[in-house]
Amino acid sequence: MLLRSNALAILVMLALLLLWEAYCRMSGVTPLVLPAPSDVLRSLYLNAHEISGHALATIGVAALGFSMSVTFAFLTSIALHFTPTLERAFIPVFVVSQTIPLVALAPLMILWFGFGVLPKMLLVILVTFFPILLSLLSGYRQAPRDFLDLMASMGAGRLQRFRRVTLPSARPAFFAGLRISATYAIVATIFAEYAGARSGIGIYILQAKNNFRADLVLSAVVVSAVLTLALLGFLRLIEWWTDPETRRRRHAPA
Amino acid sequence: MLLRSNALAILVMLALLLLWEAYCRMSGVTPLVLPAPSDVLRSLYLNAHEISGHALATIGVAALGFSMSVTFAFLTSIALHFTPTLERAFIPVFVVSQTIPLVALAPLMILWFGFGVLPKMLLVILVTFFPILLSLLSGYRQAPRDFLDLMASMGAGRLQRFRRVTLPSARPAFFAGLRISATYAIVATIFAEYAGARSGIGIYILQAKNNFRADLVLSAVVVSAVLTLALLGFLRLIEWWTDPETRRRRHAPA
Amino acid sequence: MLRLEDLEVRVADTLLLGPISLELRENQVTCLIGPSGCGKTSVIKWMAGILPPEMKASGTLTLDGTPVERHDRFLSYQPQSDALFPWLTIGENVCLGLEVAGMSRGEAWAKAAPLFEPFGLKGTEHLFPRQLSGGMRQRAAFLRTIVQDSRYILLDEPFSALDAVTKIRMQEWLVSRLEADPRGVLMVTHDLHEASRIADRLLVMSSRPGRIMADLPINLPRGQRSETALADLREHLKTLLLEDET
Amino acid sequence: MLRLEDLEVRVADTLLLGPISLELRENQVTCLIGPSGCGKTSVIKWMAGILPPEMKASGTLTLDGTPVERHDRFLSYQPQSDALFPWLTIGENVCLGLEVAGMSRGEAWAKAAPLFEPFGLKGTEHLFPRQLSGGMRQRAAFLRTIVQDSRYILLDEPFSALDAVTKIRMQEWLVSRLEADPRGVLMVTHDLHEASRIADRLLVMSSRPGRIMADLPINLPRGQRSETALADLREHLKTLLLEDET
Amino acid sequence: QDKPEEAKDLQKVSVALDWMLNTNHVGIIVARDKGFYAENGLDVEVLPYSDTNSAALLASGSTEFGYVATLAYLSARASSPDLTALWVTMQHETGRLVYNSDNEAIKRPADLSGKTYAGFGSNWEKALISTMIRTDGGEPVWDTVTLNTGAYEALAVGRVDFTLEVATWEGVNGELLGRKQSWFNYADYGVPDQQNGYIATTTKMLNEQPDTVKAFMQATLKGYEFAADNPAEAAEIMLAAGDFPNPELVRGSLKLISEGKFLRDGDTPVGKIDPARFAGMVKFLAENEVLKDKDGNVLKDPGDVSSWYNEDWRKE
Ligand SMILES: Nc1ncnc2c1ncn2[C@@H]1O[C@H](COP(=O)(O)OP(=O)(O)OP(=O)(O)O)[C@@H](O)[C@H]1O
Ligand SMILES: Nc1ncnc2c1ncn2[C@@H]1O[C@H](COP(=O)(O)OP(=O)(O)OP(=O)(O)O)[C@@H](O)[C@H]1O
Ligand SMILES: [Mg+2]
Ligand SMILES: [Mg+2]
Repeated sequence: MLLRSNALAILVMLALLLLWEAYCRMSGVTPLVLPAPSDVLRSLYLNAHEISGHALATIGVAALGFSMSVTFAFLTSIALHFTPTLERAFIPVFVVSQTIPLVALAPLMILWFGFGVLPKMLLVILVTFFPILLSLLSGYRQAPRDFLDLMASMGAGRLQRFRRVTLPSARPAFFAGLRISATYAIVATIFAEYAGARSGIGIYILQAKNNFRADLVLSAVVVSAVLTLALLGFLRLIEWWTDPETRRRRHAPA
Repeated sequence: MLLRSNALAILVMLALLLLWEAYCRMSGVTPLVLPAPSDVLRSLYLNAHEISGHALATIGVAALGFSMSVTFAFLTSIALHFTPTLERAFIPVFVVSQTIPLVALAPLMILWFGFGVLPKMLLVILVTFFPILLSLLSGYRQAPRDFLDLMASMGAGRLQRFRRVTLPSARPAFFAGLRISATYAIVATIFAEYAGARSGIGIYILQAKNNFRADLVLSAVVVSAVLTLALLGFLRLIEWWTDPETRRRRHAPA
Repeated sequence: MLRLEDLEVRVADTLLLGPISLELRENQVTCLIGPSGCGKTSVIKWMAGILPPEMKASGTLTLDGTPVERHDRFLSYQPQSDALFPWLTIGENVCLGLEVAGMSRGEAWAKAAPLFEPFGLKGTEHLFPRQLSGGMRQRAAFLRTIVQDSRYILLDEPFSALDAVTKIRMQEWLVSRLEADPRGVLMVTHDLHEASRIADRLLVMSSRPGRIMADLPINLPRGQRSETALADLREHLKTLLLEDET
Repeated sequence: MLRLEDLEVRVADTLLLGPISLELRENQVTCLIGPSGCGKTSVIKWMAGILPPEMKASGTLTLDGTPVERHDRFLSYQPQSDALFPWLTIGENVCLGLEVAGMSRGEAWAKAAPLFEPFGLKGTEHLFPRQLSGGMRQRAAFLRTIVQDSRYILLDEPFSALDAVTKIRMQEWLVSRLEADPRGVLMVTHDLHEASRIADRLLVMSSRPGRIMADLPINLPRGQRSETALADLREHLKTLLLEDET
Repeated sequence: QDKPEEAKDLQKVSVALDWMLNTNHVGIIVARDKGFYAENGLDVEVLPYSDTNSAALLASGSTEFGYVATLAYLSARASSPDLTALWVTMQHETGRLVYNSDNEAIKRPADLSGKTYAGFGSNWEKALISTMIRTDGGEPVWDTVTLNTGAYEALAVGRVDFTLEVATWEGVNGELLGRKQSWFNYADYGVPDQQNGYIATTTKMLNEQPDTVKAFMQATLKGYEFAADNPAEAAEIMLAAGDFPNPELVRGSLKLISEGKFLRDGDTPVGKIDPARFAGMVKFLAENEVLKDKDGNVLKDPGDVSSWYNEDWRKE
């Protein structure tokens, strides 16, 4: 199904790859500058074992950072939702935080927080936290006034109203924000690794580059794209799985 | 007005800066590792002339790249809007393009396209194009069916319907997407410069880092934030200025 | 008997409505009718205890002579939309009020289940709201209101989103439901045809600031309310409403 | 005279409505009434030439005996919402149809300007739609339709979004406007009270697949259409509509 | 890698590197993997490469020892007395200025005037290149494009005219790829000859734990001596220690380091800092206004620099 709905897009991408391959063969450009897709795939295959080790490290950091980010965004969103003053005080601060160039920050983070997982996680959080937070807050605002009124008229308190109305209303917006953030989670992790790490796709890219292997750099790019798409697919699955209708279909007696 | 509505946020930021300053003074941490805000400000002042030269270069590239990006996004959005097949074929390609780690791509881009403005512009476009395109397409979809029907019943063709209904309907979504993209335009430029350039904030950061001047790195961060906020403010101004109601108020006889 | 006395609602010193006094009798349907913006919804929200904080109200509410503390104990409110939560099944939606009041899901379901049949909702228990027609949704919303066993029920334009034919059907259905299980009802509407078909008593509000400008009992049994029999009353209402707003 | 013959509309082999034949006379108001989903909007959209492509229609439309090519030349369509563009002033909205038909802004304005007074819209020319009340918006939408000088006008539930009091006012206003400037009107509604108050002729559609199940002329002059005078007709319509949908 | 049984008794210290793991670091890796550190009671962690300067990492206290590039060390020491050098790896300058052999326009440094240079964003490059051009009689003006490691590909495809390289790494790579490149040595054109690649520690560490410093440095010395004497074996140890997508580069590099007498030159002890060349380099940098003091002002007169390094660990 996924394949069918994207068949056209896959064709386009194949066409682009073919063009690229053709260009490399015709122009005779050195693979040091522009390796052909076939070179990249071959290198990917030959170095699969090594790359997958690095990929695992990246997945670990990205998963940790991203889930921390989601957790923080969720907690923050609740705090800001219940105290509009906080929202007015902090949203601009978060906006400003998005204007900081990571290239400047990443080396300093290593200096401040060492070589462990912490600085990398912080960078992933810095990149992914704000879009999730914003989408949660805008999701909360989509809770219909009438639904809240109805709950209040039944004698429900703030917390119950939040849990039973505001939160479910924010579901679609939340997942939309999650998807946007997830697109950048892997890339941010790679970037953070690039600034300093023992292993990970970022380190692999750096090694490949310092050893003058453009083909391996591009192999790592392919892996990064695959990881991101996998993460997006995984989120789709969670979204589908936690959908009230899916849940009901699983449990319903009929 | 801008000041008043953000007064709380400004207070919070000042408080954070004060905390940081206090920490630096109390802990006696070396400015090599963590310069105090006052150090940063002083360095910014002392090096204002040099930094502003670099800032100008960055502004130039960012402005060029961003306006190209907006132009391309607009043209692409029209093409995709009028041919849904193209949309199905290309949107996934653009999604995949967002999963490419810039750290890997940037040095290669410099290699492929030289160290002129071109590779930097391409990177800025890569980062900012897709959010604008998506917001335009979703904006187009917000054109009310009834409005389009009405135009059709009056005998308006596809182009006229697009110009008079679809385009104005997409205005709010377009500006929302523009703001998101603009947040990343300056950062992306700096990143691109970092990979290779003659001058620009990115180069300044690199130099400051290589010369062990954390204070100058952070000065550059401040400049980058200010530039981004200025760009956002500028977009707000354009949005206000092109608002039909503002325009009418200017021209209306009454 | 539920008495509301001297209700006044203001926003930032502008009087939106009042002073209004009215009383609801048990087992009687009162319709509150008036032009748009006169404050019908505000009256009903105040009674349900959910007036938004920016609207300042003064007035008293007494139940059989004693002032009221917790509205949710004896009043059920049904908002202008059907307000069925799209992420819950009809069954879960119907049990909502009972669960909020503290029942377990099992208890709530035991209480609600037998009512699906008489409400014509048999078989919809596991469906989601979007799978129901407008009329069925309205019945489900009403079931959710009724199942809470409140003595008084506040309905805000329950049928205004329905098309004319479904509306007529639902009006007849509501009347028969209330005959089977009588409650004290305050129903807001701006449709004079609807009000005259359903009400035991009609309260007509003036345009903003809303006051009650007529209190008309309708003694005709509902079975006999043909278009012809109601024609005079409607003409009178029309005159009242059209005259007021100039 | 505009004749529609043997219209049938299908979506993927399901018959949505038809076969339907009907005719509109010049200077006469025809109301098309029927339950929700019976296909009223589809009939009107087909006549306006804007049926969505997934709906396949067969049928002919003839104007005074000759088949019709360009609908926009003699038909004006007003959608179910008022469809005033929020980014244009009322003045610009009203000129829209004229500009689309090829007039310059100046010409269009010269033609539209004198009509603001009789439509009760004087002073709103430079306002935006959101600054107008519901009734005024509806009048502006109607002005935009009328100014195109089409011989036939198609109105899709023009008053369904208005509250009851405003609705009655607007119905009276529409009747008086059409008396001053008569056109052939086909108005869709599902409100039988509204239809009986406005129409010269009533077409009643059955539920899906919609067919015309009654064609009722109303000969009573509009000035004499009191609730009492219309009561019998309404009772009849109600019976027709309620019986159909079972 | 494989730690001895009594690992828990070992003192943990770490060493930060100046760049991706490469053959400059060979002695440290050999000492670690052949157990020299463990013999001296140390469990040494080689910190992964980071974009963060190793001098800054030292100053921040993130690590006990740092392998610091020459310029990085001298610049950091000029602005902060917290660091002290213990060792210098390369007895001769490994850096050189390269250009493509087929570039007809370049015959001598004076020809570099007006050409395009692929740079790395440090202050010293300017001092270096202008000195070379001026000494050769040219006018020191050129166009700088800061490219970082992209510089070598840019040179290879002719997008820039010249850049700086490390003979024992990029130079070897160029040769492996059969690139036709020529070079000028800095010292031939007015730049004082220098040693390359310091190992430094914090002054505090040196004062408080001289024994640890001694243990670490003596094992390190043993590692480098081994590498100098057994380049082929050292290459295999390096290859086993890290991911090197291009093993020939490592082998070739170590071969060159050995053959070029970069580590062991005559009877000079391996890693010995030469006071004269050290002072000469500082003077050169100060004159060219490369160094800044702790307030960010240009350091014109560094004064006596003998306290900038300390080789007491060599004493028995
Ligand atoms: N938050 C608010 N602030 C200021 N004015 C308000 C607010 N909410 C409602 N109003 C005004 O209060 C008046 C009464 O509103 P209310 O919703 O009670 O009227 P209504 O009779 O229910 O109208 P409708 O028939 O349109 O539902 C209206 O004129 C409205 O404009
Ligand atoms: N694009 C479509 N595809 C399939 N069915 C459609 C589509 N559009 C409308 N329909 C169906 O066609 C029928 C007629 O729709 P139409 O809008 O003409 O009804 P209507 O009488 O105007 O209803 P209402 O009173 O609700 O406006 C409906 O049953 C509707 O569900
Ligand atoms: Mg209301
Ligand atoms: Mg319709």
